[in-house]
Amino acid sequence: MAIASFIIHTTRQDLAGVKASLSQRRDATILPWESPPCLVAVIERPSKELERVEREFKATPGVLSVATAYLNIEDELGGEGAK
Amino acid sequence: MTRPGPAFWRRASQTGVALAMAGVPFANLFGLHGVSGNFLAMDVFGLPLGDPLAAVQVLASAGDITGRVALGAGLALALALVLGPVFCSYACPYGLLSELVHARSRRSGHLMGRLADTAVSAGFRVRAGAVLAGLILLAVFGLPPLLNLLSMPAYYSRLWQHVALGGVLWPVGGAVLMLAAEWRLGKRLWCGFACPQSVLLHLMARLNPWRLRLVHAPERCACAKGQSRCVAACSLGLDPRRPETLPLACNNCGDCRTACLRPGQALRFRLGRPDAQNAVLPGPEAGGLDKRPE
Amino acid sequence: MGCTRREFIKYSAAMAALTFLGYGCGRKEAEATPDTWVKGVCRFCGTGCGVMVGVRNGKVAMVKGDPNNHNKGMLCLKGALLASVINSPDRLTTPLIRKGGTLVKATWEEALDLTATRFKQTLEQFGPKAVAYYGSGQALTEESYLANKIFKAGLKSNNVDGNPRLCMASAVGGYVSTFGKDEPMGSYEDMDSANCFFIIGSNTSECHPILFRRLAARKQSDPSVKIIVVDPRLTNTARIADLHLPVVPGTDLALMNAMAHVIFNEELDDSKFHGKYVSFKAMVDGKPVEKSLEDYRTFLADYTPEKAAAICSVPAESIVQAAKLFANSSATMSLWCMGLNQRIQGVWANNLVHNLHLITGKICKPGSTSFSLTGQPNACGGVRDTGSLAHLLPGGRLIANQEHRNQMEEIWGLPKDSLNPAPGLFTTAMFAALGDTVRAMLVLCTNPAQSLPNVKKYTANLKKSTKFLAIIEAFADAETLKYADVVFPAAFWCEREGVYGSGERRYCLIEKAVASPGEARPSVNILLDLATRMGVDPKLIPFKNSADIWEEWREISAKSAYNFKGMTRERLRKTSGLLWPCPTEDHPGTKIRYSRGDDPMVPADHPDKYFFYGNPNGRANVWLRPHKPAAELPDAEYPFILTTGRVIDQWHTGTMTNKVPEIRKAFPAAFVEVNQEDAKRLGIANGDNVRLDTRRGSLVLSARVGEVCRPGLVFAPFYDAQKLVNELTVDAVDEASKQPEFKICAVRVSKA
Amino acid sequence: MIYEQMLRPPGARGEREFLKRCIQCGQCGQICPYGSIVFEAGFNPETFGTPRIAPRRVPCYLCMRCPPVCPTEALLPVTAMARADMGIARIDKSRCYTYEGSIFCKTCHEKCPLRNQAIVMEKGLFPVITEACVGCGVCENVCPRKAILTIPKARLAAARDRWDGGGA
Repeated sequence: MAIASFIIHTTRQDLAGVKASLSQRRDATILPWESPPCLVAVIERPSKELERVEREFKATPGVLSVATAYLNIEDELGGEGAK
Repeated sequence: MTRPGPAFWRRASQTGVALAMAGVPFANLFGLHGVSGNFLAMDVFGLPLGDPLAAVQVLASAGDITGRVALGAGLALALALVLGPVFCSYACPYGLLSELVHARSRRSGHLMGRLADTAVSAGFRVRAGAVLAGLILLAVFGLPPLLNLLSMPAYYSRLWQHVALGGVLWPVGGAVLMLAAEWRLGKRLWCGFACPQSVLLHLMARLNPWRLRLVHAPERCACAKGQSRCVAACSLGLDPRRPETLPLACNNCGDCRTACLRPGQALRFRLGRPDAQNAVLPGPEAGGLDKRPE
Repeated sequence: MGCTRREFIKYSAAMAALTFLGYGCGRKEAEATPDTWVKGVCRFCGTGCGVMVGVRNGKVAMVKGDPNNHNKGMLCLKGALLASVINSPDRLTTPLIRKGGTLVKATWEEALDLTATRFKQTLEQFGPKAVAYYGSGQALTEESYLANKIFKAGLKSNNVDGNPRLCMASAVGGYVSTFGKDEPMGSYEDMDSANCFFIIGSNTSECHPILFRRLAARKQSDPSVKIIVVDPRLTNTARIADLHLPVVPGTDLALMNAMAHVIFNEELDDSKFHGKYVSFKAMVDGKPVEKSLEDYRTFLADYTPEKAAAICSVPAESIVQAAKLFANSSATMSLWCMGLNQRIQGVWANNLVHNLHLITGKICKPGSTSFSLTGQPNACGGVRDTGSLAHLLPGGRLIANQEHRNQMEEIWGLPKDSLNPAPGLFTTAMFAALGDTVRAMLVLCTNPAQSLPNVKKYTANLKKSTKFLAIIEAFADAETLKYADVVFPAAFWCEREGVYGSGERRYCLIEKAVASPGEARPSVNILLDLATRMGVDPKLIPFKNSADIWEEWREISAKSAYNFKGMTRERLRKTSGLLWPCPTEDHPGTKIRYSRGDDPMVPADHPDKYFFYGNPNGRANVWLRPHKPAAELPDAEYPFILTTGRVIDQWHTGTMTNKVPEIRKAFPAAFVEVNQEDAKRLGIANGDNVRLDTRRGSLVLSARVGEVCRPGLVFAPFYDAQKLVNELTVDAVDEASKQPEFKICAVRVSKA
Repeated sequence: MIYEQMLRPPGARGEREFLKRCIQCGQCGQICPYGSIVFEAGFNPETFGTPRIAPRRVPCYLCMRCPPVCPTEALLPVTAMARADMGIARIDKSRCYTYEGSIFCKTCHEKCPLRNQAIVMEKGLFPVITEACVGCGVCENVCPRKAILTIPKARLAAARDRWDGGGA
C-alpha cells in the first residue's frame, strides 16, 4: 500500500459539501482548511490506483483542482526495492 | 428563639453542597486535590461518587465501565434505594435554585396548585422515555454520553470549573432560561418533566418496597375542606395524600410533612412496605420512626 | 512508541500537504526590508559572531549573520533575536539618583556632579584604595582601556577589576604560566583541520552554539574525527562524543595527569617536540623550580589510569582510550570553558590541558591547539588585553613588576614610579571590602548582584550606607540597580561605535547603527565626563570619542607582544575582523602564534620552528600539578554536588535575553536537573518542587529529572533573577587567579 | 481549522472511544498544574465539555497526573511520559530557522520533555522528530518561528471513525 497526500482546492461555498462527499470515502482522511479554501486528503491505497483516486477527486462536484503533495511507496517495494 | 426546623436543615444542606461545589475548582487551583470533579463524577478523598446515568451511558455506549465509576454510581443508587431521590431535595443545586424561584413566583401570585395525576405520570413518562431513547441511541451508534448535556446540576458545578480554569459555558444560558420559564409559569418544569438524571433515582427507589416513604394517615388530617397545606407546600405540585403517583416524582423533601406538623401530623416518613395495616400509623409514643419535633 | 510506522508516514503525508498551505502560521511575517545594513559583532558570548544589523526608520529591524566573518553568516537564536533586546521598553533613558530609598529621575549634571563629588570626597578622606571600578567583558575595548587608565593612572587606584575575574581569570593564569603570554595561540579555523577534539568542562552545544555547529559539521564531513567529552553531565555536546567521560566534578586534574601517564607509558609522546620546546617546572615552597623530564615521569607514576579511575569514577579503560585518541590523532584541539576555569584549581587544570598538547607536540600546528573558549564578547580583547584587572597593566604587563610599571609610566607620560605599585583588590575581595575600606565604586556594564558567588554575602555590603555605588547600565531591571546610588543610562551595543575582541584574538568593529533612546549616552563619554569632574589630568584623557582611544591603544600595543598596530579604524571598518598579532597595516593577521612563518612576533630567521617568546628561555612550561579536590566536598549533611551554568537561549543574568518574548516563553524560570536514580530515591518526579540547601542559602526550584546529570550531581542555571542560584554557590577562589569556584559546592536535595 | 480535531490529554483513547467514555467531569483539568487542559466550548454536542490542549497557548508538560484521575478511563491510566500517545509533532522544514540554514536554533530539542528520544539533534546539527514523539506540543509552544505543528492522534489514527472531523 502506498500513502499519499493531496491538496484539493475548492471554493469557500463548496468547502463543506466537498468535505461531506469526500468523507464518505473509507480510504481517505480528510482535513478541511479554510484559507485558502481547500482540503488535504491522506490516502492509503496501492499506488496503481492512485491515479484513479486522483481522477475521482477531480470528478467530485465543487473541486477546482487536485495536487499531489506527498507520496510514499516504500512498503510496496518490499523485497523488490532491494533487488 | 426556636430550634431550627427540618426545612432549615434541608436548605443548609442544599446551600452547603452548592457552596462546596463552587469552591472545589478553586481549592484545586491552590493544590488542594482532596475533592475534585463535578456532579457527573467526583472524587471525595478517594471515595468516588457520580451520576448513575452518566455511568449507565458509558456502559451502554462503550460496553464496559470502570470499577470506580460503577462504585460511584452504585453508592448514589444505593442511597436512592434506601432514602429515595434525596439527592434532588438535599443536594442538587439546580433543585435549590428552582425551589427558590418557585417560592418567589408563588408569592407573585402566579399559577399554582396541584398537578393532575396524569400530568405527574406524563412528566415521568417523558423523562423515562428520553432516558430510554437516549440509551438505545447511545448503544446502537456508540454515541458520547449525550444525556450529560441535560444535567442541570452538572452545569452548576461545571460553571465553577470553567470560571476557575477559563472557558465559556454557553448552556448555562439555557439553565437561566429554564429558571425564568419556571418563574413565569410557577411550575418546576425541569425537575418534574425533563430531568433525565432523576429517572434512575426514582426507579431505584421504586424497586425497594422497604424504602423511606411518605405515608398519609387520613384520620389525622386536620385541614378544613378545600384547604390542603401539604399540597400547597409541595413545590413539585404533588398531592402527598395520594400515594399512587408519589413515587414518580416525590423527592422525599419533607416540605409537606413540615407543613402538616402543626395541624395534625397526618404525614410521616416511614421506612418499610406500604402495607394495609400501615394505613393507621403508630403514634410516636408507639415507637414510630418519625420523632415528633419540638 | 508514539505511533506505528504507517501512522508516522501518514502524519508526514498530512504535514507535507499542510506545509504547502502555510498551516496555522497565518500570514508569513512581513519581511521588513531594512534600509541599510551595518556591520557589527553579536552582543552575547565570546564566540564573537559577525552580525549585520538591519536598520529601518532609525530602528534595528533585524539582525543576520555576517557572511564574511568566521561564523559565515550563521547565528544562534539569541543573536538573531537581538533586535528585541535593543528595542526593549525596559531601557534606561535618563540618569537616576537614589533619594529617600528610591531611584528618581535626575539630570545628567546632577548625576555626574554627585558621582564626581562622592568619588573626590572619598579620595580625599580615605585615599585611592577606597575607590574602585568594576568592569565587564561586555564593555567595549575602548571603555575598558579608558576606565583602566582613569583609575590606575589618573586616580592612582589599582582597584580595577571586572567580571572576567569570574569567567576566565584561570584561563589567563593558565596561558601566562605555561606560555608567558595570555590568549590562545590558535583560531577557530583549527576546528576545520582537527581530527580529535578534547572538550573538557565546556557545554559547547549550549554555550557556544555556533562553534559547536562548526565542530559537529566537521565531524559529519569526516567520520574519522573523534570527539572526547569530559563532563559530569550528559550534555548535548557529550551526545555527539565518541567517548564521554562523566567524571566526578573536580577530579579532572587526576584525569589529565593519568592521560599524560598513559601517553608516556604507551610512548605516544613527541620527544622531539618536548625535548626542544618544553621546560618542566614545579612549585616548591611557593617558588617555581626547574624539573626534568624524569622528574615529570616520576611525578606521573602516581597517576595510573586505575588510580585516576577510582578518583574520577570512570572506567580506567576510558582514560587509556582518551589518552590514545588524543595522542594518536593527526591534529588534536582542546576546548574548555567554565568547567575548568570556575574552580579553585582552575589555573592548574588549564596547565594540565596545555601539558597534554606540549608532551604530544600537538600545538601551534593547524588543527592542533589548546583553545580556551570564553563566555563574554569582549573579555579577551577588552579586559585581558588592556589589562583591566587588579593585578595587570595593558599589554600583558604586571603591576607588581617595576619594569612593567615604568614602561607604562613612560607610555602614559607619567613621572617615573608614580603608578601605585600595590595590586588592587580582585572581584570578591573588592565586594567584600565595599562599605568598609572601599567606599565608592563605579560599575560598568555588568550585574554583580546576580553574578557574584555566595551573592547574599556581597549584597549585604551593597546595602551598606557607607558605600557609594554608581552604575552605568542599559536596562532598568538589572538586579544591581536595587543597590545603586546613581544610575547612568548607557548606549547599548550598536548605538555607539567600538571594538570587541573575541575568543580567537579577533578584533571586530561594531559600527554605530542607530541612535540611543532618550538621554542614554555612550559609556566612553560618561567615563570621560566623570574623570574630568573628578579632576583627572586632562592630558591623560585627551579623547573625544572611542576612535581617539582606539588610536592610542593601538599605538601602545606595538610596544607589547599583543601588537595590533596594523588594525586601524579604517581597516576594521572594511574587514569583518582581524586576528592579532597584526603589526603593520598590510599584515593579514595571525592564525597561529609562536610559529615561525605564521607569527610576526617570531623573527623570520629564528633558528627553531617554534618560539615561545613569552618565557625568558623561549620554551613553554609543563607544570607538575598534583591532584587536589574542590573547596567544598559533599558530606553526610550536604550529600550532593551542585553545579551551575547556562541554557542555550538564555545568556548570563538574563537582563538581555529576557527581553526576547520567544526566549522568555521557552525558558521562563530556573530549574534543577536531577539524575533519575537520585530522583527515584528521593521521591522526586519531573516538575516537582525541589529544595536545595547549601551552607549559604536555600532555594526551591522545579525539577527536571533525567539522565543528564550523573548520580550525586544536580545542575541549575543562573539566568533567573527570581531564583538567584548564586545564593547557594561557594566563594572560595583559586589561589593564583582569584576566580571563584562556581562549579562545585555541596548541597542537600529534598522534595519541597 | 486544524484544531477542529482536538489534541487530547495524555493517555487518551482513540477519538471515538474517548468520546464514548468522557463524561466531562473535568477532573483532568482540575489536577493539571499547568493549566494546559481547557474544555471544549463550541456548539458541537458530541465534543462539548471534553478536555483538549491548545499547545500554542499552554502545551502539555507530560507530568502525567491527569490519566490516573480519569474515572472512566477515557484517558488510559498511563504514567510513563513515553506512553502519553497524544499525537505527533512535525517540523515544517521550510520555516524552521535551523533547516533554513542561517540561524542555529534548537529550542524545540532543549525543551522537549522526551529530549533525545522524541526530538534528536541529528549529527548534532538538525532537530528531527522521531516516532517516539507523543505529541505533547511543548516544541510547538516554544518554537520561535512557529514552524512546528502538533497533529492530534485522533486525526489520522481514527480516520474511519464516524466521529472524525465531526466538528466541522
